[in-house]
Amino acid sequence: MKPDLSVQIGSIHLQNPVLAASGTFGYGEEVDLFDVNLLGGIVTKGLSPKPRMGNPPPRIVETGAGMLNTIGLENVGVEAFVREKLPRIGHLKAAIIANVFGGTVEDYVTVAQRLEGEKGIAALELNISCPNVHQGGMEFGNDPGLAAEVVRAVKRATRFPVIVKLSPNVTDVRLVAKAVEDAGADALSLINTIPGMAVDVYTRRPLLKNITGGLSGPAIKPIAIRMVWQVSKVVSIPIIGIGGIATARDALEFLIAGASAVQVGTANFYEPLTMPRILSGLEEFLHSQEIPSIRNLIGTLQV
Amino acid sequence: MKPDLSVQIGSIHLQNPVLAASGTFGYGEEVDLFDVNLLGGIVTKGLSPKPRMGNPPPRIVETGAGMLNTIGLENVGVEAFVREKLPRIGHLKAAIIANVFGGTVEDYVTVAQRLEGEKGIAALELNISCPNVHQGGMEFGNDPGLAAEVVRAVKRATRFPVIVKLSPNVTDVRLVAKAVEDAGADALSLINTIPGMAVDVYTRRPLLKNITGGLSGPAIKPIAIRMVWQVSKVVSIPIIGIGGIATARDALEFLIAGASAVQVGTANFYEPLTMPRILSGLEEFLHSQEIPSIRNLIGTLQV
Amino acid sequence: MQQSSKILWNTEASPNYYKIAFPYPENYPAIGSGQFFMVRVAEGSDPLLRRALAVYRVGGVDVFPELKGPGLSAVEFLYRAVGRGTGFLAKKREGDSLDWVGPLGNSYTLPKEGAHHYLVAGGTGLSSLYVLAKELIKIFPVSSVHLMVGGRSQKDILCLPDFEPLGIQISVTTEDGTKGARGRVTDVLESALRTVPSDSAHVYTAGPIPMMAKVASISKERKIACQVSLEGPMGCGFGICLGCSVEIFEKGERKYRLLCKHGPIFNSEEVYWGEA
Amino acid sequence: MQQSSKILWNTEASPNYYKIAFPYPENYPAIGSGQFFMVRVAEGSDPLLRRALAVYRVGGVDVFPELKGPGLSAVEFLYRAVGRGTGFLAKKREGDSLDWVGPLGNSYTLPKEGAHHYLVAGGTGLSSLYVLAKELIKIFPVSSVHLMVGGRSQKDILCLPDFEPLGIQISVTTEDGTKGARGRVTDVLESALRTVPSDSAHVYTAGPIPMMAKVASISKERKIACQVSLEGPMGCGFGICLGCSVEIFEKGERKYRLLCKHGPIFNSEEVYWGEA
Ligand SMILES: Cc1cc2nc3c(=O)[nH]c(=O)nc-3n(C[C@H](O)[C@H](O)[C@H](O)COP(=O)(O)OP(=O)(O)OC[C@H]3O[C@@H](n4cnc5c(N)ncnc54)[C@H](O)[C@@H]3O)c2cc1C
Ligand SMILES: Cc1cc2nc3c(=O)[nH]c(=O)nc-3n(C[C@H](O)[C@H](O)[C@H](O)COP(=O)(O)OP(=O)(O)OC[C@H]3O[C@@H](n4cnc5c(N)ncnc54)[C@H](O)[C@@H]3O)c2cc1C
Ligand SMILES: Cc1cc2nc3c(=O)[nH]c(=O)nc-3n(C[C@H](O)[C@H](O)[C@H](O)COP(=O)(O)O)c2cc1C
Ligand SMILES: Cc1cc2nc3c(=O)[nH]c(=O)nc-3n(C[C@H](O)[C@H](O)[C@H](O)COP(=O)(O)O)c2cc1C
Ligand code: FES
Ligand code: FES
Repeated sequence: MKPDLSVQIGSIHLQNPVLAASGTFGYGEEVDLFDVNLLGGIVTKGLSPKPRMGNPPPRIVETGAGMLNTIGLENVGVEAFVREKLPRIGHLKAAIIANVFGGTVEDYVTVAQRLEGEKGIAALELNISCPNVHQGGMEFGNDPGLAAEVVRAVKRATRFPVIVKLSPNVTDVRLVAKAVEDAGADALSLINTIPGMAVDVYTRRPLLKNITGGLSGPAIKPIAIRMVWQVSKVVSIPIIGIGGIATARDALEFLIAGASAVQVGTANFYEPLTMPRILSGLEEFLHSQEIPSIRNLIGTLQV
Repeated sequence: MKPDLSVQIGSIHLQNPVLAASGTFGYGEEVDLFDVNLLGGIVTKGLSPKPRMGNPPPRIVETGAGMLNTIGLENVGVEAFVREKLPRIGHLKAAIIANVFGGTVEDYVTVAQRLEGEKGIAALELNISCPNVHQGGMEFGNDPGLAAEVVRAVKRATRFPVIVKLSPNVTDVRLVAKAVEDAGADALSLINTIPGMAVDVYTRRPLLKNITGGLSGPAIKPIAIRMVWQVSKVVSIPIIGIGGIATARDALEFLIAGASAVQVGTANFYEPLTMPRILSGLEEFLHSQEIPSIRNLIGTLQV
Repeated sequence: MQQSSKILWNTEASPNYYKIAFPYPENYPAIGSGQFFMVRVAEGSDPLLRRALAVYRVGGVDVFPELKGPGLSAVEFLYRAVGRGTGFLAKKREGDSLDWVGPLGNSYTLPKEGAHHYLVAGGTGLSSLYVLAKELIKIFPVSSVHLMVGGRSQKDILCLPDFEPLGIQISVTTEDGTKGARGRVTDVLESALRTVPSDSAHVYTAGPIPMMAKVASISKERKIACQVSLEGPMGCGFGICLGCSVEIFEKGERKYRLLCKHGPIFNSEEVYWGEA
Repeated sequence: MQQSSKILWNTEASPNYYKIAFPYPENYPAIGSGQFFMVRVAEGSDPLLRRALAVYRVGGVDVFPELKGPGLSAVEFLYRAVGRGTGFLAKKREGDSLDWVGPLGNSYTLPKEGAHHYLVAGGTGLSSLYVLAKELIKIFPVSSVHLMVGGRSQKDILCLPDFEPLGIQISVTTEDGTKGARGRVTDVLESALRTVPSDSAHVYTAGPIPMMAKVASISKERKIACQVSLEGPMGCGFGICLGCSVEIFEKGERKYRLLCKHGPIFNSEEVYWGEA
């Protein structure tokens, strides 16, 4: 019998636990190397009220088993997303999750309101790793109070389930996790990228125009698994694990540690078939271990 | 002309900026693959008032371009260090820096007092990434106030220069850096390892007996460089850069970003000749770029 | 498409320059001039990202006599081992497998008419001009196609014997005069362009940024159409990372365009050359 | 010492088992029985850590007829491609370079006297027993040395032809009876030990933990000296990471000892076998 890969993220049903991470799969229509409809879901590039050009190049640099990026949240804006992108992907069996970001609480609310009621969207994911322009650049995700405020405001503006994407750049990720759970978040996703930097030793300039960028890829996987496990001990809402996932085994590590689903980011760049391969790897694993459903693994870590 | 590699960390003169990081080079006498006297310095394994057995195995696990460890601060204790280890290394031209850790402020003070006046020690390095037993396991290094308290107490107990080793596991490393500078630290070293985790998907157990461990190696380099750069903007005491350094180019990145010296950790394990190779690489670089002294590079990043 | 193929050869063409090839059956996607492939250089996750390589030659035994037997065909790349990624690549050997994605990117636009086609190459930029030269001589007289190759020194002048059978004009310049004329390739272009009417000439260039910037400015001065092949860091090669943005002027407005998807070939007037 | 050497061969000895060798001149450090080397499996930083491999055979043309010419000598390892590291290693080919550190660790202690030497091997554990067998037959009658090899099935019984020229006794058991006697190698040991006086027998074992634990308990019951070769994760291989600690009982007290420095060979009574 074919093992059952379907999972539930609160009220969101996913045909399988493998999603494309925000900013690493465009708006779901760019990749033609495999059938994207096989995926559990696609998280869109972060959407803002207005279109954004993003940061000047160079925007990426390779590091040991990772990369830094400062794309700068380039996006078409929520309006163009609804008009031009959503019609092309809204009918998919893969759940479409709209990633939202802003520099003020109002930005988040504006995007949520524009998306409200649109067909083909399964949930919103709030990227709270953005500097809050009203608070001198302090990230929403670094402050439990600010993070909760964003979540409350968005929850009032939308009927979609709200997933809050946590920043790893905090002393204790559990505090923010608890705060956003209490504020009404329906699920959590973690982790976003970790700020990093690289230097050109010949020109003595940063290798990124923006000086620092977000670290992603296999390098951060152990940090992400640790945070998923820590957070899973203190919240009761579902968790989506993100960070360096490139193989079925990586995905299994996150699921066992407490995630109900996973997102694949950077691996899509260097190994475009990563997600379909993870799917078949998960099936094989369940089959060989005689486990009927992927749900039998979630949060089963024995310590 | 041979380029000048010597640097100054406050009052400590180093023949070159390359030191072995604590816990990755024993007590300086274990390695015979090259002449350790070529090094700028050796930071000892962390010393506690009494000997410690360390954590149960498995203690290490490999990750993407990194490794996790839970050695658990196994060490011979400060007494045996002074009696058995120091006599064998105290005469070296490589500066000996005694790394100190504890679960209470008194632990740090006890070790500092025992080392006070011993010949052959150039400085103390305080590892403040340890859980404070009096504060329910909160790390000293996570709390600017606690960190400052440790530093003040140790400064009263010793005439050695005090280097404070910062934990990366905080929202804003600059706050702790400023606090320990104000408390009298003579220099800073950063970063220590980042907590991480790995899972055996077959047994569904953590791959480390201690569940989580510290991530080190090339994976963390971009994070470390970013933190060195951030801290260098807000303190005026010297900084020693640590994290994933494996080549002369890596070392140069840290120096240009604001470090006055560097420590090499994990690379000593998988490439035992890393440190002598970095030294010759630095010489070659200075020579080819016609830069007379390594000091001409420190903190010269143009942003 | 994405696949792993056994390397046919990976040989040094000149000190530090290599040619690498793998089988590329006729029924695989057609490759246009200027297109590129993304190849993995390591099996582990360091180096992590694929490297972009412009297609040099593609074809059967007619192009590659070393292919054993008719019906076989291959794609070949010409690269310089400069950094870690290409350094790893240079260590691969015949029979090792190479994982690739391609062909990617846009192609040179072939003009409807034109009596003079100047292909201006520096270093490995040459690689993106071979397929172009072949496409051009299919539709234009072979004597109208002129390849101008420049380099610092003799050892930077690569692979001319590959181009000679095409019958096109070839001019070589080196800065130190160790091969061809002494001077810069851009000077050769400049004097050639002086003798031809603007609307009959087309320039195509690939190589170092300063060279291409100069080629662009010479062409602009003479109002001659010029296409350039850009390079830069790429995360994916197929439009999903947004890491490869380059600054472009469209109708005077500064915009970001994806090097991998809207490029690598751009009209030279659109390109923002920075301080170069 | 540490060096990078060209691989002489890296060939499949049995499905998934490989023999890899590189030149090891006579004047290099002498290698004792049970010692190991740390080898790098990738050039980049993933996989990061070296892998430990016990020395299988070492010598000149007498041991390796494939060495071309007298004066040449080599060291050979026998390994199983189980995970990522050994999987990468298995892809290396003759002529590729391999970076190694070694020889490392302690050796089997050769007893002063003894009429019966039982070498009990499972899987690649066999590799640490070849040098030991040669050392033993130098000081004891060849008939006193008995190699007992066990495995699940025929394909796990490796390299016996390498041992046959030594002239020692060899017993083979497989659990499924596809080679040698059907059964477990520990049963063969048990019955052999029954017939000999305790103080004249010595047991040396290398292989999977459950097998070694059983060998240890059989030996302990008969009060026969037993040395075991342990395995486990290692960060460095030479005593600086403290990552390879194993639990040891010294005079009844539980202690940590470094697998890489105090081991890999331990007296079996000292070893804490855990729940196994
Ligand atoms: C469309 C395109 C076609 C190319 N065609 C060729 C070719 O035919 N022959 C050839 O030799 N080289 C070509 N390159 C450059 C090649 O992709 C290498 O990535 C580049 O030379 C960097 O070498 P490296 O990986 O050894 O350096 P590393 O130092 O390992 O590179 C580090 C990172 O910087 C990026 N990077 C640095 N410089 C460049 C650059 N100039 N272009 C692209 N990425 C860079 C790399 O992609 C990598 O992510 C092409 C690049 C592009 C974008
Ligand atoms: C002293 C010693 C001698 C050895 N001799 C041999 C030999 O002769 N032939 C042989 O086939 N294998 C030998 N091994 C095991 C070998 O070192 C491999 O590391 C081990 O089989 C893991 O394989 P991998 O790297 O493919 O697995 P991976 O999954 O890539 O390993 C992941 C990590 O776990 C560690 N690890 C996991 N299991 C083991 C284990 N059983 N032993 C050591 N490390 C482990 C690895 O070192 C690595 O860091 C020896 C190990 C030791 C300690
Ligand atoms: C190029 C790039 C762009 C990204 N853009 C976004 C974004 O727009 N919104 C967001 O929430 N996360 C964004 N991320 C973060 C990823 O979604 C993911 O959280 C992170 O990369 C860690 O996963 P990975 O290691 O699998 O890449 C981006 C990551 C990368 C590499
Ligand atoms: C096995 C191991 C043991 C360590 N022990 C100590 C220690 O005792 N005290 C300390 O301050 N840091 C210790 N560290 C941290 C290192 O000194 C260093 O800060 C860290 O590993 C990052 O550098 P790297 O990436 O070069 O290894 C240890 C690191 C490792 C890998
Ligand atoms: S390289 Fe990824 S979008 Fe162009
Ligand atoms: S492997 Fe590092 S101390 Fe033993």
